[in-house]
Amino acid sequence: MDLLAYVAQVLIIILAPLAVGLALGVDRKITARMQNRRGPPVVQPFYDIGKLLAKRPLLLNSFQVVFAGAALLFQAAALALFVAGGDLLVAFFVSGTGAVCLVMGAFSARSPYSYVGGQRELVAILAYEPVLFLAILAIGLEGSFLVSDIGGGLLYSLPLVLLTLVPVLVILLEKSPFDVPTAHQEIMSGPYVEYSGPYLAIAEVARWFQLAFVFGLVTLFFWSSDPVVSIAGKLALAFVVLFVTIVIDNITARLTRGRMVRFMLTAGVGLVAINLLLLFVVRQGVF
Amino acid sequence: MSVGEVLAVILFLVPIIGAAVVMAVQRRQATVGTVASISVVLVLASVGLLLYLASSSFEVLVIEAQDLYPLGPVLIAADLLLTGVFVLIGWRLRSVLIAGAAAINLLLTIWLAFRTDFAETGPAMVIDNLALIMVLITSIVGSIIAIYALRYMREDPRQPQFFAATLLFLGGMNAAVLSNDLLWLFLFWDVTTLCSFLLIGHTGTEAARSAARRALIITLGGATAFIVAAALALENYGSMSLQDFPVTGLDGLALMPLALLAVAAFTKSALLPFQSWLLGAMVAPTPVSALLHSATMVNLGVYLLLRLSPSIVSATSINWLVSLVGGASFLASTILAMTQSNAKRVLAWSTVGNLGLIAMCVGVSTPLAITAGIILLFYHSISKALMFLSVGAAKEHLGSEDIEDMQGMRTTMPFVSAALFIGVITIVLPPFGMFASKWLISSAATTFPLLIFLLGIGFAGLVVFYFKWIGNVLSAGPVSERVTLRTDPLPRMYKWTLGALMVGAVGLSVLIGPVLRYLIEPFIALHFALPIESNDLSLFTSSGTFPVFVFLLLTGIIFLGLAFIVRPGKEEISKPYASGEEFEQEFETRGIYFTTEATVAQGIKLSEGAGILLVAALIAVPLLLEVI
Amino acid sequence: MSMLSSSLKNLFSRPFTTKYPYEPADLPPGNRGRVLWDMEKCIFCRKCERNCPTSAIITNKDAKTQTVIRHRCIACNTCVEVCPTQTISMVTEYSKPDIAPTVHVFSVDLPRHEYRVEHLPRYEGRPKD
Amino acid sequence: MALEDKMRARSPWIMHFDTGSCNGCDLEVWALLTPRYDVERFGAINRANPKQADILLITGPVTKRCEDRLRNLYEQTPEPKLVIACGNCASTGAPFHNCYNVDGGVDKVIPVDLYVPGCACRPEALIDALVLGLSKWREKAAGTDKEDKG
Amino acid sequence: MGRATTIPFGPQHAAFLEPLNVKLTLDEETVVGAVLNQGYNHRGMEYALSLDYRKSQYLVERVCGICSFHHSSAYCQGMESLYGIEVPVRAKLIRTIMMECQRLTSHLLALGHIAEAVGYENLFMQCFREREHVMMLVNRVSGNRVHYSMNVIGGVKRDLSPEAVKDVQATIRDLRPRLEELRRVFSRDSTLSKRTRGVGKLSRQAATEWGNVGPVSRASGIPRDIRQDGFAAYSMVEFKPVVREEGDSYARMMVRMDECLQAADIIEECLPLLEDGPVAVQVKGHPKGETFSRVEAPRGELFYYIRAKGTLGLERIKLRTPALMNVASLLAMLPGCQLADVPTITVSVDPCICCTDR
Ligand code: SF4
Ligand code: SF4
Ligand code: SF4
Ligand code: SF4
Ligand code: SF4
Ligand code: SF4
Ligand code: SF4
Repeated sequence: MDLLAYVAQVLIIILAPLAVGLALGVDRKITARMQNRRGPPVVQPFYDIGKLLAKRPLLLNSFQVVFAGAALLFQAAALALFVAGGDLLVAFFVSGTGAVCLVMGAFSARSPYSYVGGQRELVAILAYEPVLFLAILAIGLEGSFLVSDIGGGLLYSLPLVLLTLVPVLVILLEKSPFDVPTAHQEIMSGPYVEYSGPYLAIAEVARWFQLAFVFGLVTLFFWSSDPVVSIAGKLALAFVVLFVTIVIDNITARLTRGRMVRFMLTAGVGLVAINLLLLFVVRQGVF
Repeated sequence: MSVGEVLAVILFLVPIIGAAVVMAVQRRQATVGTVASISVVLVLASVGLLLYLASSSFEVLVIEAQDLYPLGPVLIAADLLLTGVFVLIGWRLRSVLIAGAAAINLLLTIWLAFRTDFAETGPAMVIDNLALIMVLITSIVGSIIAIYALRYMREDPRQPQFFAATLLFLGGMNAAVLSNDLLWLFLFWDVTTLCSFLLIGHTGTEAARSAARRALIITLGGATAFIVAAALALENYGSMSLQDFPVTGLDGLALMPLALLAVAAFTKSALLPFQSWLLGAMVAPTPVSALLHSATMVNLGVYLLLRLSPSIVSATSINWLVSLVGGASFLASTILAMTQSNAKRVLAWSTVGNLGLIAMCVGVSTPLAITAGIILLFYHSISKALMFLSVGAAKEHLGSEDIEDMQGMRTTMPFVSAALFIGVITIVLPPFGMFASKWLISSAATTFPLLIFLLGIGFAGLVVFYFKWIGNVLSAGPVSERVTLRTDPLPRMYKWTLGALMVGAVGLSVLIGPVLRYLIEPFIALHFALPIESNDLSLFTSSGTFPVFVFLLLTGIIFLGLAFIVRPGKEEISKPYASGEEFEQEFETRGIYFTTEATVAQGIKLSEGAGILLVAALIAVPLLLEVI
Repeated sequence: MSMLSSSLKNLFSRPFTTKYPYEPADLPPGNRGRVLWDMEKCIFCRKCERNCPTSAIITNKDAKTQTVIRHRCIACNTCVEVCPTQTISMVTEYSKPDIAPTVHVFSVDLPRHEYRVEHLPRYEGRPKD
Repeated sequence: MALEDKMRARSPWIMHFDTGSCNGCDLEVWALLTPRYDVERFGAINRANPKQADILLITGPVTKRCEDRLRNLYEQTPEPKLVIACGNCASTGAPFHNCYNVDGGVDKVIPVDLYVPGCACRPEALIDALVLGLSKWREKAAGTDKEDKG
Repeated sequence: MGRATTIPFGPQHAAFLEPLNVKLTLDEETVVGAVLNQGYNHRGMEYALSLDYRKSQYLVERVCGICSFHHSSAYCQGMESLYGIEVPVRAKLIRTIMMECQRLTSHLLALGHIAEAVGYENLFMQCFREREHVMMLVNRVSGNRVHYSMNVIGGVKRDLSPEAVKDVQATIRDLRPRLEELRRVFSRDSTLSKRTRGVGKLSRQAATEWGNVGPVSRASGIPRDIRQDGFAAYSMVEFKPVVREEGDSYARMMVRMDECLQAADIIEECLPLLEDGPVAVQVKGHPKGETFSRVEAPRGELFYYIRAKGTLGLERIKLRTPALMNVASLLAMLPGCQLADVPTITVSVDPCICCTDR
C-alpha cells in the first residue's frame, strides 16, 4: 500500500508537467480559435520540446545552462514536495528559487535583451510572489501548510484568494496584459532570448513544472471525500481557471511593468486581505 | 573560578587589554601581531566556552559579581568615566543634544550607583545559550573581520587607533552580551557606542565626522532611554537584573522599562525611525561596516529584545507595536534597498530589514517566531560579514562600490563573485540557514495576519534587490579560457577570510539541525515550549516540515554538479543577439531602480514618520494604560 | 468588452483559415500566375524579351526557344500585352518553389505550353571578408 | 531518429528578416501568421529570434548594408536550419537587378535551401515551400546528425 | 547616474517588419536618447528608375509593396503631365478605387501592427483577417495581391468588369460592419487606450516643424490631405480629411481607423460614377521636361519629381516619400518614453523603410 502510494506520487510528479504541456496545447488551440484561426494540434508543445531537444546546442556561456538546469531541478523539487504532501511554504520558496535561477540565467548571458528581460522578470517576481505567498499563507491559515492535511472547504472560505491566483497565472503563463517580462514585441521574449535548442527546452520544461505547482495550488481549492469526484472537480477547476486566463489574454493589450506591479500589489494583495477580513467577520458572527 | 568563568573573562578582558597594547606600541608590526593573536584567543575562548557549556549540557552559567571581585567597582568607575567622556565629546562637538543626553546619563548613573550602594542587584553575568551565540558571533566573525582589516587598512596612517577601537569594540560587545546587571550592560552598551563613534569617524573626512556625530546622537539617545529604563526597572521591579524581569502581570507603568529598553534596542539596531545613523555609517571603511552590521553593534539591539522576549511575550499590550516597528522596518528597508545602486547601501538597508525581521519575531511572541529570530540573527551575521568583506575586496580592485560597476566581475574576480553569490544565496534562497528562519517566520506570522502582508511584499523585494545585484556580477560574455577561482587577483588574506566565511555560511547551514538543537533550543526551552523539532535532516513544526538536507543536497548537486558538467568549449559558442547588429563594443546595461532620488528621500521621510509614530505609541501605551 | 463577445463568437464559429495545402488554393480567375508560350505562334521578334522589366525572358532565335526564369518573372503581364502574335498567355497558377531558381525553356519541339525545366546555378553564400 | 524527424517537421519556428525588400513579400509572410493562412496549423510560430528559429524566411535582395546583419543572424541560428528565400528578389534579386546597392539574391550571402518565386510570393507558395522544406529538412538534419556523431 | 543601457532596436526585431535600427539609450526603462539608423533598405532605386521610364512603371510599384499602387499612380500622373495628356474619367475612377482599396489594406496593416506592438494579439489577428478580405478582393480585381500592375502611362491597363464592380460593392458592404466593429474595439478598449493615449505625443507645432504628413500630421490637428487637391477622381467625390487634435498614438490609430471607413465611403461613392468608356489613352514618343506629381499615399503625401530629356532614360527621378518625414519625427517622440512604448510609438507613425531608404 505504501509502495503503491509512492509509485502514484512519482507518477503524478511526472504526469503533472505533461498535463501542463497539454494544457498549454489546449490553450494555444483555444486562443487560435478565439482569433478565428485553426491553430496547432493540442500536442504542439510536445512537438516543440522534441524539436528543441534535437537541435544542435548553441550557447553564450555555461552559466546559462547551469541556471536553466537549476531552474528545472528546483521547480521539479517544488512540485515533488507539493505532490508528496509536503509543506506548501517550502514548496513555494523552492519554486521561487527556480524562478530566480531563470533570471540569473538571463543575466549571465551578456546580451542587451536578455538583460532587460531579466530585470523585468525580477519585476514580475515582485508582482506575483507576494500574492502567491499570501494565497499560500491564507491556505495555511484556513487549513494547513501541509498539503496532505488541507482537506476541503477552501473554495467556500477563500474564493477571492482563488481569484487572485488568476492574475498570478496570467503572469506565469506569459499572457497579456501581464506578459511584461517576455514581451515579444519589446524585448523579444526577454529572459529566453539567449536560450536556444535543448537549453530552451530545459527552461521551458522548468516553466511547466512551475505552472504545475501553481495549478496544483488551484486544485487544492476543490476537495471531496470521494476520490473520483475530487479529481474530476480539481481538473475542472484548473480548466476553468485556465480558460479564464485565455479569455483575459485575448481581450487585453499588454500593460506596462508599473501597472502590473501596482495592480498585483493593490488588487491582488487587497483581495486576499478582503477575503481574510470577511472570513474573520463571518466567523466572529457565526460563533 | 570555574573554567567557564575564566573563559568568559578572557573573552572581554583580553581584547580590551589588547586595545591598550596596540595604542601603547603604535607600530604596524606590533599591531598585526596583537590583533592576530587576540583573534586566535577570541576564537579559541569562544569555542572553549561552547564546549564547556556543552559539557554541562548547556546549563546556564551564572557568574556572581563577587567572583569577579575587583572588576565590579572598577567597572562602575569606568561607567562614570565613560559617560563623562561623552559629556566632553558633546562639549567638543558643540552638540547640545549629545552633551545633554550624556549629562542625563551621567546623573542617572550616579544616582543608580548610589541607590544600589555600588553593588549589583543580581548576578553580574549570566551565560545562557543566547549569550553564547552572541559571543560566538562576535568573537569568530569579529575576529575574521579584524584580520581582514589588517590588510584592508594597511596603508592607513592611524592604524593603531583603528585597531584599538576594533578590539575594544569586540571586548565591549562580548562583555555586553554576557552582562546581566543593567548597569554593567549599560557600560558596555556605551563602550560599543563610543567605539562605533570612533570607527565611523575614523577617516576624519567631513562626511565621516558628520556621520559619526549622527550615530552618536542617536545611540546616545538610545542609551538615555536605556538608563531611564534601568532606573524605572529598579523602581518597579526592585532589581536591575535582566534575569529578574517579570514575565507575568506586566501592566501600566510597569511596562515602561520594557518599552524604553525596546526603544534603546531600536536605536542600536537602527530600526525605523533610527536607521539614519547606520546608513550614514557607510562612509566608514568597509571593515567597519562589516563590524557594525554583522559582528557587533546592531546585533546588540536585537539581542536585548531577544533577551527580554519572555517579558515582551507576556506584555501583550506592547508586543504588537514591537512587531510592527520590526515589520515596518523590514518592508520599508527592502523597498528602499531596491532603489539603491551603491552596494554598501543595499547591504545597509538589508541589515535594517533583517534586524526588523528579528524584532518582528520577538513582537510576534510565539516560541516559533523567537526561534526564527535567533536563527536569523545567527546566520545573518555570517552572510552579512561575507558580503561586506566581498564588497570591500571588490572595491579595492574596481575602485567602486556601485553594483553597476560590478558587471562582469565573474570573469575578472571569480573568487569575490563566488563569495558574493554564496552570500546572497545563503541570505535569500532555500535551503540555507536564513531561509529556515524565513519559513518559520512565515508560519509564525499567521497568528498575526497583518504582518503577512508586510512579509509577502518584503520577501519578494529581498529577492529583487539581491538578485539584481548578483545578476550584474554574473553577467559576462563568453570567456574563451576557463576562469578559475585561483586566478583572482586577490590578496591571500582576503581569500582566507572570505573563504572561512563562505565555508561557515554554507557549513553551518548544513548543520542547521545541530545548531538548532544545541545552540538555540536550550535558550528557547528555558522560557517556552519547544516549537520545532529536528532530526538533523529535516525541521518539523506543528504545521509543516522542511527537509533541509534533501534540499541542501539538491542545491549542492545542482550548482556544483551542473557547473562541473557544463563547461564551455563543448558547445558552439555564439554571439549575443543584438537584432543582427554587432554589439560587442557598445553594449552597456543598467539595472532597474524603480524610482528617483527625490522619491527615495520622500520614502525615507515617510517611513521615518511611520516609525516615529510607532515608537511614540510604544512609549505612550504604558502611560495610557497607567492613566486608565 | 466588444472584444470579449467577438472572441467568444470566434471560438464557436468556423475558423477563417483555408485548408490549403489539403485543398486546392483558391486562385481567382484572372489571377496573374505565370506566363506560358505557345511556341508555334512565336515569330521571335524579341519584343517580349526587350520589354520585360526584370529581364526574365531570354529569346533564342537560333535554337528557337523561349526561356523564362520563373524566379525573375514578376507576372507583370507586359510580355503578354506586347507580343504581336498573342503567343504568350497568362495562367492563374503561380509558379512553385524549388531548390534552385527555376528556368523554364519553351521550345518548338515541345507540345503547346509544355516546357523543359532547368535550374540556375545556386550560390552557397559568401563568407565574411 | 524517426521520432526526432517527426517532431522537427511539426514544429518549424520561423524568423523573418527583411534585407531590402519592397514589403510585398514581408506582408505575405505576415499573412502566413494570421487567420487566413495560419501556419501555426503546422506548428510554425514567428519567434523573430535567430537563436530559436529553425527556418529563416528572408525577403528582399540583400542590400550591401544588410549583408553583415544577415550573416550574423544566420550564424546565430543553430543547426539544423533552413533558409527560404521568399520572393523573386530574394531568389535572384530580379526586380532590383538594376539597382547598384544590391547584389542579387540571398544566396550570394548565405546558402539558401529553397527559392520561392513570385512578386509578391503568394502565401500559398510559402506554404508549399514550408511543406517542401520540411521534407528537405530531414536530409539536412541527417547530415548534421552524422556530423555530430563523426 | 553613470551607466545607461544601450539597446539596438532592430534591424531585425519582432516589432519591426522592416530593417530599421533605433539605437536606444535607456535610463532604466526610460528612453533618454534615440539614434535613428536608416539605410538598411537602400537599394539605389532612384538610379534604377531613371534607366527606362517604361519599365519603371513596374519598378515604381516595387518601391513599396504596401502602397505600390499609389507609387505607380504618382509616377504615371507625373509622366502624363509631361506628355500633357488627360486620362479618361473611368481610368481616374478606377485608380481612385484601387488607391482606396490599398489604403484599406495599408491602414488595416498599420492598425494590426499597432495592436501587435502593444501585445494585443487577438486584435492584430482580427485586423489582418479583415485586411485579408480586401487582399482577396484586389487579387480578384487586379490579378495580384500586392503589385496590381494596373497603371500605365495614360490610364489603366486592366478594366473593372461589371462583375468586378459588383464584387467590390459586395465586399465593401460586407466589410463595413466589420470595420465598425473594429472601430469599437480600437476606440473603447481600455487596455489598448492605456497603452496608446498620451503616448508619443506630437504637438501641432512639432508636427509642422518635423514636416509630418498624412495620418501622423492629421492626428496632430493639421488638416492636410493631398486628396483635396483632387488628383485622380478625388475631385468627384465628397470627403473631409479626418483630423484629430490629441497628437498621440491613440489619435494616429484612430485617424487610420476612421480613414478606413472613409475609404469604404469613397469607394462606394466612386462605383456609381463609373461610366463605360476607354480606360487609357495611347502615348507617343519620349517625354521631355520636368514635372512633379503628388498623391496622398496611406502614410501621407507622396511626391515625385521627374525630369526627362526626351530619351528612354530619365534625367532625374526623385521621390520624397511620406515615411521619410514621419520616421524622422520619431526623434521628437521617443526621448522620455518608456521602453515598452518604443514599439507602439514607432509603429504608430507607420514606418515604411522600403520607401524611406528606397
Ligand atoms: S513578343 Fe511574342 S512573338 Fe515576339 S518573341 Fe516574344 S513571344 Fe515571340
Ligand atoms: S510577365 Fe512581366 S516579368 Fe514576367 S516575363 Fe512577362 S514581362 Fe517579364
Ligand atoms: S519579390 Fe516583389 S513583392 Fe517580393 S519583395 Fe521583391 S519586389 Fe517586393
Ligand atoms: S541618395 Fe538617392 S540619388 Fe543619391 S545615390 Fe542614393 S538613391 Fe541615388
Ligand atoms: S532626399 Fe536626401 S538622401 Fe534622398 S536623394 Fe535627396 S539628398 Fe539624397
Ligand atoms: S539634403 Fe535635404 S534632407 Fe539632406 S540634409 Fe540637406 S536638407 Fe536635409
Ligand atoms: S510609406 Fe512609402 S513605401 Fe511605405 S507604403 Fe507609403 S509610399 Fe509605400
